[in-house]
Amino acid sequence: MSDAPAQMTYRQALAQALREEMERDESVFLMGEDIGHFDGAFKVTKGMLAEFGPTRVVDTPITEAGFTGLGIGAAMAGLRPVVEIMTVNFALVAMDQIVSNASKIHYMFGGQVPVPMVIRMPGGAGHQLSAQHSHSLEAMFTHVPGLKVVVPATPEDAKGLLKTAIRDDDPVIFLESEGLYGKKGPVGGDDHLIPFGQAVVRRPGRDCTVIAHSRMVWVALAAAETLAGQGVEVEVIDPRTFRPLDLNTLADSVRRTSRAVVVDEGWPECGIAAGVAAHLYEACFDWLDAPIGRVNSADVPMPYAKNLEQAAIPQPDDVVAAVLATMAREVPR
Amino acid sequence: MSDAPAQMTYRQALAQALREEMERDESVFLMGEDIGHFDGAFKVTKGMLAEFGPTRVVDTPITEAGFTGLGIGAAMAGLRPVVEIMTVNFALVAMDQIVSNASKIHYMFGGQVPVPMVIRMPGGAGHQLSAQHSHSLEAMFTHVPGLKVVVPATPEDAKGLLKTAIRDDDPVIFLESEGLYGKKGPVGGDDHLIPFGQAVVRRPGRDCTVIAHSRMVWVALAAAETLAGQGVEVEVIDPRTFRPLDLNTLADSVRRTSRAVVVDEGWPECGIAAGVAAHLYEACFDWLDAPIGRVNSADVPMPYAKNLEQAAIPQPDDVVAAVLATMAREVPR
Amino acid sequence: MSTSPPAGPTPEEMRDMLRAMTLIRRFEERASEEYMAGRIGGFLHLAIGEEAAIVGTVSALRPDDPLTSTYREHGQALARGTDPRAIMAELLGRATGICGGRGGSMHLMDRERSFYGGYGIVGGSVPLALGLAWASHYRGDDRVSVTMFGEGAANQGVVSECFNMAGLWDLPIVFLILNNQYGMGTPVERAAAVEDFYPRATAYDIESWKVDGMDVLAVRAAISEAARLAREERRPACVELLAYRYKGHSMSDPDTVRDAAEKERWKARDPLVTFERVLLGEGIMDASAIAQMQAEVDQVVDDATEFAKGSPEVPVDQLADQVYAQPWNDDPRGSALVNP
Amino acid sequence: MSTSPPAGPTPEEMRDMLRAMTLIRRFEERASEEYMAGRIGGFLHLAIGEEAAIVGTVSALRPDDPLTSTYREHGQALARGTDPRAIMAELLGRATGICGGRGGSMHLMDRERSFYGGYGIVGGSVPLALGLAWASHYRGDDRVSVTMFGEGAANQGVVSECFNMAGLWDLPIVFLILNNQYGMGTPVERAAAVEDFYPRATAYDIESWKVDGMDVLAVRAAISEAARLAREERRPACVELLAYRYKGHSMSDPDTVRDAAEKERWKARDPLVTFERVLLGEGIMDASAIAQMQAEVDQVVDDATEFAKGSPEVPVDQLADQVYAQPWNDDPRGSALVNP
Ligand SMILES: Cc1ncc(C[n+]2csc(CCOP(=O)(O)OP(=O)(O)O)c2C)c(N)n1
Ligand SMILES: Cc1ncc(C[n+]2csc(CCOP(=O)(O)OP(=O)(O)O)c2C)c(N)n1
Ligand SMILES: [Mg+2]
Ligand SMILES: [Mg+2]
Repeated sequence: MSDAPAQMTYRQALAQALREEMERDESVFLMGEDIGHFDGAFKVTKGMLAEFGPTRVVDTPITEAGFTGLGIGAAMAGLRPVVEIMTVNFALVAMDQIVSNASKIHYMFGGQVPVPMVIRMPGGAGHQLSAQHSHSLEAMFTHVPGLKVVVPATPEDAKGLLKTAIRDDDPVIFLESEGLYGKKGPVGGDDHLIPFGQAVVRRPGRDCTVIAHSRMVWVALAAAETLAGQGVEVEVIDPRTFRPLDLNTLADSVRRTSRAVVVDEGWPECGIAAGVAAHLYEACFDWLDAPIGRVNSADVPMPYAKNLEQAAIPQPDDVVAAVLATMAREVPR
Repeated sequence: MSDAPAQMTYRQALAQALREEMERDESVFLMGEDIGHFDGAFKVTKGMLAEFGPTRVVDTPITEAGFTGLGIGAAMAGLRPVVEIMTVNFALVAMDQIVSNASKIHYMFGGQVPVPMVIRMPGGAGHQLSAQHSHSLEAMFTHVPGLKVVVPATPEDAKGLLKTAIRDDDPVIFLESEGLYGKKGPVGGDDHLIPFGQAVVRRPGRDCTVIAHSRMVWVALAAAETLAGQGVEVEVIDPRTFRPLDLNTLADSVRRTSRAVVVDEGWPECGIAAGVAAHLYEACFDWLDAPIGRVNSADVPMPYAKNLEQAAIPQPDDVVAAVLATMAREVPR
Repeated sequence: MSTSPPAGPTPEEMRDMLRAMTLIRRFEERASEEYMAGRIGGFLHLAIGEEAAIVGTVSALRPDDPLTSTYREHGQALARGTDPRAIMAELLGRATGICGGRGGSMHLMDRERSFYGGYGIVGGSVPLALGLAWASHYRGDDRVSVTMFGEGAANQGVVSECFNMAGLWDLPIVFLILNNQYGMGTPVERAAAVEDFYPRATAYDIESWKVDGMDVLAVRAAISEAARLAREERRPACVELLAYRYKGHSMSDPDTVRDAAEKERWKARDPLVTFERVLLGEGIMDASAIAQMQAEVDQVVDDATEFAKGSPEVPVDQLADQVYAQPWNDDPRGSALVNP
Repeated sequence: MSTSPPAGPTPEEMRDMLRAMTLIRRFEERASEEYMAGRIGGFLHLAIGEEAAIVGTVSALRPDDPLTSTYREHGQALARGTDPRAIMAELLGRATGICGGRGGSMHLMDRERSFYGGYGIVGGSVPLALGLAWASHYRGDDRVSVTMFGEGAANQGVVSECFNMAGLWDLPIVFLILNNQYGMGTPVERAAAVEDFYPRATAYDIESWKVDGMDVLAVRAAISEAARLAREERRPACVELLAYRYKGHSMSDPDTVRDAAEKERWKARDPLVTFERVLLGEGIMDASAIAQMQAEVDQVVDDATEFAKGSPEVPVDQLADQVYAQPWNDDPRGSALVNP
């Protein structure tokens, strides 16, 4: 059984990807607030300062715009920076660097210089962190051509996608979930890379396709379990990356099930669920028996109180309800 | 004919709204780069410094995050700032102030303090300003609860909606179009206010509903003219505000025409067209005879060369093609 | 034009100051227990060790001077006189909280007392304070806006932008850099090119200086002078307070980075103990008066905690209330979108 | 470790410098005509009047020192030796442009010559230059990153953030504040609390000083020293160049805000005329040599313009090429999404 994949947490899987890629390629370095001496706000980079030294594991001042821009410049010079923004909430301070520089430099200068960098940042709600610390900004990044957007849900994907991200020649927005760092699962070895743009079926089913990413995969799987008890078999698909988006896999499933629900922890307006749904309606119009359900966080700034927060973010019951609403629809055929 | 509405440009209409509201309410002031001595980058505030003095027409340093935040603080103190960000492109530098502060303060502090401010900014492409100066960021702002988002297409709306925005107690993102400042049309008087959340039918038609805002209204109307020549009568509807969104008016039309196309100068992924379409699919699923067409700018950073730029942004022909594609669809009924 | 309180406090003011410092300390100790018991969620940032900086500042201001802070702001609210019940209830996410349970520990606000809030984005609150100062400038009133932020926040670019605008327009603002020598686990020397922060403001022609932030009287004197400059000379000022937080960055920080000897050195300068000694030495309070005051404070904290625990949760159907101050179509929920 | 060029240029270098300045001037005059003729679109920002600042800087650097600029950057590319044909073709949006017609006037880049681009967001390019300096620091090479930006940009917070990181980590970077006294229509005194900008860098322990930006030799000497500090002592430096642009902010600015007498005063110090006088006075060039050089330059500009006009447009089917360096599924278009 020596070649069985190791069991580890999402956090450990990320750490392993960072370590392996840093060992493999001297041009890879880490930069961010409190990632060195403090071991990282979420301890992903624990011990790495001692292993790799202060030039490759760099504690920064609290200046996200500045050091994100620094990372872009370093990438233009041929290094492979992995910039950690402590949480995605603070990316708002660096939005101009990400949108005006990172995403555009390769195209705008006629392909002269690639920007091979990764911006890692956890997001999501659920820990009563209130309005300013609970963002899921997938939609804002997915909106922007020139970025790649990666949203791992499992330890295996965390590792495999992060390794791919680090080797990728484009700026990659790598969105982790605060709620998943402790999640355990099997993880492949050194050569475990997951290509971008390959959705994965997390649970097969015939009645309705449920599309979910990051922490919402687990919410969707819980809902699927409940639904199975009621005789409804949903197919849960995780796109894993939004740029690129593996629409084929999603659409194939929807054409089989004729029904779909998209679950997304972000806000509803111009969100990920709306964006994915728009593609699916176009790709599967003649197959759909009901409008695509959207399960999003409530259209409010995230409140602090636990009961309000739980009501605001997607729960398994919300997914169950959305699937059942979709199923309840009369089929005109 | 003395009570016929005056003819004026979109620029003049905006200026009139600012003047009238400043005369009406001493708590209204203007702040932004080069709006005073330089008369504004687009000359909207021409002459106002002399009229209202340097405390009410304030030239700022080039520090959008700082003075947008200043505006939010001033609004918390009960003033009514109208902050001009020279173009929407520079709002990326102030994104944190807009998303983390302006949109959240009222809710997060339990309703203690409203933030009655307007952030005016023009956007859009078409003048060969290249990748960093051609954004249409409607979707990013519409994504965020707590903001109101206003997108005037005509001089009349520019005035009526800006007056409403200034009197509104919430933070209003007021998105002008660089391509419309010279556009002329009739404009109402001092008491001309247009409420938020009221879409307007720009051209009635029975065959397909075309939803367009800001400069795209004119693109859609040009397309409608062409289509009429081919016997296709489209109904052009302008939502005028995306937060709030007058979905009723949009959906009523789509239920009549059974077909829809959304035209939006922004990018396609998680964009305005996707967001509006998602609502319409849900509201009109049983009425739709074809998937909703989306006409967006190309999914690329905006190129400089004129031919590339024109190919990248929505043209009347693109709208015509999208409508015809929608019409060509076989109706299974 | 009314002036700032004079630098030298009266005996009564000194008693009030010690009481406020004690209240902050005891309140936060209790909050820490409530957090450990799982009744407070999210982040809980304690200002224990920084009571002199907070109380010295607030006592130097007029009650109507707008004040803003960071997420480490229970003390500011308490010092401004916000009911401890409403604060503890907010920490417990109850309907009776000062922000109706929406904000939590990081986002207290008490507008009636001109406390304009605690904010979570490092550096992000400073321009708001500039706007509050702008409003005074605009209206010609004589309030002074005071904004407290950390030395870590001082590195954020937006703070420099505010220095520039304050200096350019002579706004009545006091920038208060509470230099507790760490931003999370990062000591000043690993985050800043120069370990003194006040000279940054000097580069924008702002009167700036550094003060011992563990000494409440020194803080009060410095902020009084800074507020006087802003109020009477209509010029911005910047004060750097050197202080130390005794606990980890937040409750979730085990605080293993900082050196034990360093901590002991600073604890030996405990601002409460130091100030108690002053009051005792000057005969303003005797030991039993202090003990009685402490007992009263404990009583207040007990009461606040009981009140909070006994308070109702926020009704879930109010989730979407107050997103907007002016909801669309008179929709009481304040929702921005109506489905047909 | 190779060193920076010495401060005192040789006669040949001086001739090259005058030629470069003349080329910038004549090239931009021609660009202005092409803009008026409608062949150049978008914004066109001319650096006429700032040639000494540009050429003095570039001549003080090694060709492999990374350089970044703002949208006002034709001169930097020309001074670095980019083919004027490729620049003019870029301005005309042609396929033969240095950026394939994608960037236009504001976004020239010539990576082969270590010119890392012109950027349109005020202040936004400065952290990129810091990253280029970081790369030298990281690799231990001896390049110096130089970033030129306006005094208006110096107010953007991100610039202060970069000062701090450069000072903190001792990065080999030269911050070059090209103070032409206006940001669009706003003079320094209405945008900055203090009219000198270099002291801001001093507050971060960066060696900083101010120099006459109209005198190409003074600029060269200052940047040589700054580059030496960065290259040999591995310390950042900041130089403020006082200069003046003779034209409006961009071609669309009628330049009515600035005082005519002020403009005349600065035009009397025309950097080309001044430097020609130096060369004549020192006998390095005589009048006919200068005239011949100017004729050659005109020839180069003519040729570049003809080349650009004769160049093909970018094929529209290449619109989506190169959005990504590593397109998905080997899709040559670089599109991120594939429809089923
Ligand atoms: C923009 C931003 N970046 C990072 C964080 C995470 N963070 C919260 S507090 C903190 C340290 C702040 O240090 P300092 O300003 O010195 O204040 P202190 O906590 O010491 O009172 C950090 C990095 C944040 N909240 N906002
Ligand atoms: C963030 C941002 N805000 C505003 C602008 C619009 N703008 C372009 S150039 C400019 C003036 C810049 O002045 P300065 O930095 O002194 O450079 P100069 O143009 O004088 O060379 C302004 C306001 C911009 N491009 N980016
Ligand atoms: Mg600190
Ligand atoms: Mg300038």
